[in-house]
Amino acid sequence: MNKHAIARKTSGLDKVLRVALYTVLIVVAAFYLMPFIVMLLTSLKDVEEIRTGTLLSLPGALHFDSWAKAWSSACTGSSCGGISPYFMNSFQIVIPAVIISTLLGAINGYVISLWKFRGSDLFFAAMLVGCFIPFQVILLPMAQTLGWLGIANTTSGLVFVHVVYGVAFTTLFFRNFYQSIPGELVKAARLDGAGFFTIFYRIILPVSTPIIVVTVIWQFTQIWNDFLFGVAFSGFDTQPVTVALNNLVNTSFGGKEYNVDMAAAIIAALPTLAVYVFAGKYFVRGLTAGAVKG
Amino acid sequence: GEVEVLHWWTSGGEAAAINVLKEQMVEADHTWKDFAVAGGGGESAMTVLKSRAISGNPPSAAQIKGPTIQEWGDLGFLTNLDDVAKAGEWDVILPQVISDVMKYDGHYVAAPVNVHRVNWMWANPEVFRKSGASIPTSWEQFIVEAKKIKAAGFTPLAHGGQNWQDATLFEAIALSKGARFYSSAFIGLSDTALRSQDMIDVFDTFKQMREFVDPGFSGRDWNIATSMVINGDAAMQIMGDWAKGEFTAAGKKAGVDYVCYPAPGTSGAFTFNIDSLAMFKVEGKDKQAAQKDLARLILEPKFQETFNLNKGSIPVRLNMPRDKFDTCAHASMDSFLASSTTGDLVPSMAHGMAVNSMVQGAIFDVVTNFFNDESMTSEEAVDKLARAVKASM
Amino acid sequence: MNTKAANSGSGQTQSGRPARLSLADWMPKIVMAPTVLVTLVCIYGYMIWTAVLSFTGSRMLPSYNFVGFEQYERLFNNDRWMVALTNLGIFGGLFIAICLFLGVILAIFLDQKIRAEGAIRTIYLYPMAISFIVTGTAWKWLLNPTNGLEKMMIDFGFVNFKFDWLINPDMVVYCLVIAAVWQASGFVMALFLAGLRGVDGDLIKAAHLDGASTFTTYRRIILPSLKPVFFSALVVLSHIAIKSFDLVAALTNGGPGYASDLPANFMYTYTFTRSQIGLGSASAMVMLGCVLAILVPYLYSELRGKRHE
Amino acid sequence: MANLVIDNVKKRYGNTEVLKGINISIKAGEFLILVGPSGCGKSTLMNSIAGLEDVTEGRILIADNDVTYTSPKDRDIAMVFQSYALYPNMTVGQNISFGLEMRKVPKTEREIEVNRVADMLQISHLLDRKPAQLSGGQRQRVAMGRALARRPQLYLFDEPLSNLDAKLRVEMRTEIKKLHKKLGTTIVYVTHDQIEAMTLADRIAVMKDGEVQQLGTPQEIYDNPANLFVAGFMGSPAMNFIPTKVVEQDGVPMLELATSTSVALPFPKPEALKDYVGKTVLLGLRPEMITEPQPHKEGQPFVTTTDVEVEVTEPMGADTMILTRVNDAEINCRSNPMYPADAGSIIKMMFDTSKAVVFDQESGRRLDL
Amino acid sequence: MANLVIDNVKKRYGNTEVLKGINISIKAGEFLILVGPSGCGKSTLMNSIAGLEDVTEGRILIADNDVTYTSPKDRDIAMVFQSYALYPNMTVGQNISFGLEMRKVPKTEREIEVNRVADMLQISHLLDRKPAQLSGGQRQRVAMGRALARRPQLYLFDEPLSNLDAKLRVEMRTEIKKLHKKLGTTIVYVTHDQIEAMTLADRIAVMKDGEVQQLGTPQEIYDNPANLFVAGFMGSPAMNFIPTKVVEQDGVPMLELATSTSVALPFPKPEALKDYVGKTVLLGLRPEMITEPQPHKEGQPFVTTTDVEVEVTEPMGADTMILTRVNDAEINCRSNPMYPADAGSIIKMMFDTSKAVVFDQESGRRLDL
Ligand SMILES: Nc1ncnc2c1ncn2[C@@H]1O[C@H](COP(=O)(O)OP(=O)(O)OP(=O)(O)O)[C@@H](O)[C@H]1O
Ligand SMILES: Nc1ncnc2c1ncn2[C@@H]1O[C@H](COP(=O)(O)OP(=O)(O)OP(=O)(O)O)[C@@H](O)[C@H]1O
Ligand SMILES: [Mg+2]
Ligand SMILES: [Mg+2]
Repeated sequence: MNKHAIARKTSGLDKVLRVALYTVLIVVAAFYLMPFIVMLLTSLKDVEEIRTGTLLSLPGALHFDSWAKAWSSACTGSSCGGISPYFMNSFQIVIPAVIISTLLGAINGYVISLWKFRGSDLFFAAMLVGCFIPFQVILLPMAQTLGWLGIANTTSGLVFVHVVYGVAFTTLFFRNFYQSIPGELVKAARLDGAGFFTIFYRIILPVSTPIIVVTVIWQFTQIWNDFLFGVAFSGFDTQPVTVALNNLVNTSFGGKEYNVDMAAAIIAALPTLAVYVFAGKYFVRGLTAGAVKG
Repeated sequence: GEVEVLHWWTSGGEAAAINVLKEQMVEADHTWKDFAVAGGGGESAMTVLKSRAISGNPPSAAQIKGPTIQEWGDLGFLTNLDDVAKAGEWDVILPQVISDVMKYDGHYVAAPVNVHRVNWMWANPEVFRKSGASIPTSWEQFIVEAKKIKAAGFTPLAHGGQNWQDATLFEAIALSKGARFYSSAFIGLSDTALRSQDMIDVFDTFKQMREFVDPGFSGRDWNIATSMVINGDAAMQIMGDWAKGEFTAAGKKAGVDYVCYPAPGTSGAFTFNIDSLAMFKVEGKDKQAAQKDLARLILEPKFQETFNLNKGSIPVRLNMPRDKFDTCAHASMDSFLASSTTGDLVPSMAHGMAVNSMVQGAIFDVVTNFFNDESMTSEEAVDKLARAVKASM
Repeated sequence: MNTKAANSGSGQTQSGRPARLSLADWMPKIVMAPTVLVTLVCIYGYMIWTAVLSFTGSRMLPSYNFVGFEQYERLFNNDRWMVALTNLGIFGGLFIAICLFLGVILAIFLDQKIRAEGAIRTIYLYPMAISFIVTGTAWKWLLNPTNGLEKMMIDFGFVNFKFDWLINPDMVVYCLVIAAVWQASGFVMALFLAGLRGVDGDLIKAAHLDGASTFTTYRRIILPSLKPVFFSALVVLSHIAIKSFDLVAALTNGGPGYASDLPANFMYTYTFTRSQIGLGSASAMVMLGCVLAILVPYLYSELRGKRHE
Repeated sequence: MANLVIDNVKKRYGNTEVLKGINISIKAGEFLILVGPSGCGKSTLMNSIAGLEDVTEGRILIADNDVTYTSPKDRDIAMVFQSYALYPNMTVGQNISFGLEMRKVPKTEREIEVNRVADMLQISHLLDRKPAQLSGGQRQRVAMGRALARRPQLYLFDEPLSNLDAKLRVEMRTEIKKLHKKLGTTIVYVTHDQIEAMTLADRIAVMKDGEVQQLGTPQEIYDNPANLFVAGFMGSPAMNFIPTKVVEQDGVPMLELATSTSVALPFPKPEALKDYVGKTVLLGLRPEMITEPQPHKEGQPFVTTTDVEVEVTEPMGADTMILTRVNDAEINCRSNPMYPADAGSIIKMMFDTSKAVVFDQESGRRLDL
Repeated sequence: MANLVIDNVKKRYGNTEVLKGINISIKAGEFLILVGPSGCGKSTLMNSIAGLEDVTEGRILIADNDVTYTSPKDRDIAMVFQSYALYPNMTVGQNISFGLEMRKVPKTEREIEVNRVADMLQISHLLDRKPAQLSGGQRQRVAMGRALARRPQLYLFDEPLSNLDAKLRVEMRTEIKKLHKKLGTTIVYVTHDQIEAMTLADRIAVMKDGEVQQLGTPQEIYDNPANLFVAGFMGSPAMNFIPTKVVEQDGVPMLELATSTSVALPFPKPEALKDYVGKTVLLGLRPEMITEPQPHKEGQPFVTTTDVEVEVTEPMGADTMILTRVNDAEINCRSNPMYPADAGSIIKMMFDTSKAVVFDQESGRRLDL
């Protein structure tokens, strides 16, 4: 379905504008790419080249051994398995946490915008305020809480923490998206005999794709890249990949292997990147268009 | 039983060293749970430790050093190692400066791992030759030589603008005013010492160093600074003996490609930085046994040797065979013994051995801000320092 | 009759009604309950706890020796804190403004039926993917005057090119802005893009007929209907701004001196590194207070306005 | 099939009172039509019956149960929304079958039902489309289909045919009528189409500003409007209101008409005018009561023929409207298209006052009830 | 004010051809009404004229300029959307003034204009509301107001009055007519309301399945439908189609009617029936041409009175529809409500064939053109 003003036979001005548009987009893309290119180039150089060359100089030969090392043999502490073993930990934390927090957010957003009850708006505001509590201050009380709950230093504990501090954002995203859904849709469905969850599942979720994409991107990134909670609440065998990455990068002494660092960073980011590429496809145009008058 | 060890020895060499310990533990039928958290000189690790402690689940051992051990002891988290110490005769094999740090309330609660000398100066003789300068032995001379080096187009002083590096440089300059001054200022925290003319002089000299660093120093990691010396871009670096690892990793030979000298004006003195593993109270006989074994193994010569060879530091045990160590390490060992008798052996303020973290932080703030603020005078700085120290006591 | 309920607007449930409510009527409340519970405990509970600690002399671990407002006094006598607060003002303001601007513009540009939209979108978004633990290093290199951009430009022949913000205490905070914008603007773009994709096509047609140019259509019709998205973006950005901890740690570690310190770093450093939990808590409370002072009025107007629509 | 009682229902949005105490009660199986000017609260009332809006005050009873606080889905109501409210993510077929699915109707039955409804509404070829791909009238029919697929206790239709062409509308009307006959379900129906109102309704409720003005059978409403508003609202073209002076002739109050000549019209209930002799009242006369002279009516009791001047003519197909001016009021007359009536000419017209009504000029109160 | 030429415009959505080559040309200042069954492509055509949908083929000229590829905002068109498309974030007042603002009309003038339009549409009290707070009819009037505030070259109205009550609709219709008279702007208008079509249009285009069936003045379309579809589509109730055998009486072809008795109806153009003698044709007769016997028509050339059996009666206010059966076809007759006609009884009805039309039974082709 095309929404905007129609592909016209392009006039001269249009063409110029179009070229300008692409130019801007590409220049901006270059800005965004630059650090990545530096990282990529660095990861492909050997240590000597990094020492002597400049940032953007091309590597003399492509050295993929730093990637291999980062993946499977770099040492952090007494274990020298690279960052690969930590991947599993991260997935075990991220996947349930993203799913749970997204779901909770969707449902909360659904309630707050389409099933308002007295106090729901107030609660939403309270929740938002909560977003601004610096995470550093909750480390200690949370540690204690987790201890009480008996999930200190476990994957479940981390999932719990991420859900707790992610749900305000997911709720925010969904609530604001659902604001634009006409209330009549819910009314119609209620008359059709659909209950709370059925309406959510059958009517609301199917039009939520773009915001689900955004939320998943946000949550996945936040949780995957989280270091603070990961380090503070994990056990020795549940550390997420960021902690491993941090250990790799922050060597306190001995030659810094930037190529390995950069390779590790890129590898650690691959799942997130994959989510972006994959989820990006679902930014679909105008799902609700034309369904409702007014 | 099992031991969980929280530490921030994460780089390749350190990891190899830790592995020795791990293997020995495994041989003794224990399980080794390795909890490594690098970053910020252990900041993250400390955070983790607190979180673990508060959730009632502390690790068996954690890398804690200096006065912090006392703080944890105050809170009652540490376990008593006296029986291990007795069996291993720690009182005998450890110099008293070290064993004092390891004790809380007269009981051993931590096992020391190594001793670093902080007041080292690393130099690239090639650069000195090219610029016709000679190695300085006092800060006055340093300034003269540095100007020559700068004129020759080199960076005289390789430095990284991080607060602890600033403080390392600063404390080296302060030490040149004598160990007594150093002690009363940074251990005794005496207001008179902090406000003395000597301190103003120290700040003056410190500020002059600003001219001899390159413009890109800000936020630079210390090992990058070291590589500037290695590459012949810079002439000198004031840094602890861990810098040696960088030279070694780059395939350089001590005395040939690089030379190590005490920081100017501090040749007789020794600022030490001791790494140690403090032992926490844990539940379960197995775990406690493993913990004791760990303490015992740390002091064994085998571990001491491997670990210190890797880290560039010197063993905490006296009378270790020294043939595997290089000349700089030998110099360090000699100086350690000598200074311990003269009272020139002082704890490093920059590395948290002298004061607790609050005071250390306060000093860091003043020092680093002074170094980066062109308009601040030494008098102002001294005043600030004295006030900041007072405020954080 | 209960007049309060009467004025409570177009709520669709029968809150505050006499009995005979079925399970279904309770459903909205039931599903919200877990969130309410954790919010109360893990946010407000801890917040109160922190507030309590800020009145104690807690050092390494929490203790309850109350010292009144002493910690706050110390806080405001602390140069470093004042620098951190000022930095937050500059950094937060610029960062939010630039991100919003860039995010909106890029989203609109991407909405013009761009070929390769997917690729470009991913490029804009990817900085979010990479942890600052490492990109901080890359940025540090890029912004470093001796081997970064400045050197590159000089190598290209722009001999007088100077870019030494990273080591200039007055400018370093702008380096933070650059890097933070780089990381977060893509996500703002994604937020807006999602919003744009939900706008009713007929509206745009109507605006075109009314004579609005594409630009005006966006400005007057589409973007205003994305007000909730602005709101989300703003909350997310302020959240990032006041919590830019990793960024500072990786890029400048507060330096030169402590010129680029932000309150989050201050708080962390004092609470954990320097074992002054009392002071750290006080700084956290002040931070929260500042944010709320700005945010609450906005929140209020935003949520109030929605009532009858 | 259920009766419906709306008992003093009020609804406020903020400060605006949209429903001001509505009382309507409908027998089981009755077909009620709601009419009233735009914005008078019809949709709000429908929403309240369905439970989609809270009522501020009052009670609603369906099948003798108080459902004021019952959730919509338990009221067993099907509704066609004025704004359609189609589920944008579902195809037409899914939109229609959704309600059945929710009521746990098995799949095969659902399909049969969807096809039946789609056939009836002539949208079978659209079953796989999404709402966004439909024309306005098609969307409206889908909305209709969604309701018709179910067999609720009560149907609510909010202007369900407004976007359909006349022909289709007649067909749909017939279908609805058939359906109502067959199922006997109670129906509340909003329409602006007078023919729809007249042909479908058992009773009509005329609303204005959140109040019911009159509730009665179509014929009652048409012939016996309760007040000026109802009289003026129902009927298209609207009833003519002519300010006329009441004069007494032979002791009988008559209504004076001044066109080119002056003439007194007789009135079926002269006693109602007694108090108004010498004063001016509003005479209500529907356009079809002012026609070209029709020989077969000639001589009947309340028929008067007089001359009027044609101002404008409006051919409307079956009839032609003639605009003229009587007692200084503009009035519409309905004449045969063949009747010669050029603008400006003076023609004879026949006034039939047998069904005339009179109102108080100020209050709009009907005088002859 | 501008003329409009639609030249062989085609529009496809995927495989469905929605417009199949539309050719319409309108003089400057003309008022064209589009009618046609739901889904026949009216809105699509409007969108194409406005430039909101690309046409697949063909050209559109406004004021003699080819605007096929001109952007909508440069076409100087104002449109009322069937779906309203109100800006949800703006108040009613802002919605109306937006178009003016875009044309750089100064603020004070805008305000005057908004007030004028709002008065005319009776929505002055709603100017500060958001669209979501309006009733259906109010929204529609805002949509209307948005278009009327401007003075474009061309107005496009897509069922602009469908949600208004009859009374308001008449008023609005009058306003539109006045406006058109005053400004003379060219107007294209979609409606399903026959009275609207008949009273407003200069010409009517009847569409079906994406094709124009007939384009002509209202009277032409009503009296002289080009084919069976048009005849059946226009008029409400619809024209009766009676299959009748052509019989020859005295060498003149007549149309045979079998009710209770059999009778032959005369036809104005008997020569058109010549080829059909003995065959069956479809006789088209509007309901108003089958009435109770009217004395004044008695004896006119094409009037025939005969007996029919009443099946159903439908009172519609001004008239009563009588359903009866002739030649086995159900037909509607229009009678005076007073005429006694009980279901089942046999009554006399008068057939007036002076305006009758005949069609070929298979092709639907009009025979007497
Ligand atoms: N996006 C689309 N994809 C496919 N078919 C479409 C699409 N939009 C409209 N149609 C079809 O095109 C035809 C014409 O639609 P249009 O809206 O022009 O009808 P209309 O004449 O305005 O009808 P109505 O009187 O019901 O509004 C309809 O049959 C409709 O189903
Ligand atoms: N959310 C709201 N806030 C304030 N007023 C409202 C709201 N919704 C509706 N109204 C007002 O309530 C009145 C009744 O609205 P309602 O939709 O019931 O009218 P309606 O009789 O259905 O009219 P229409 O025939 O135009 O659809 C209208 O005047 C409308 O402006
Ligand atoms: Mg309505
Ligand atoms: Mg349409």
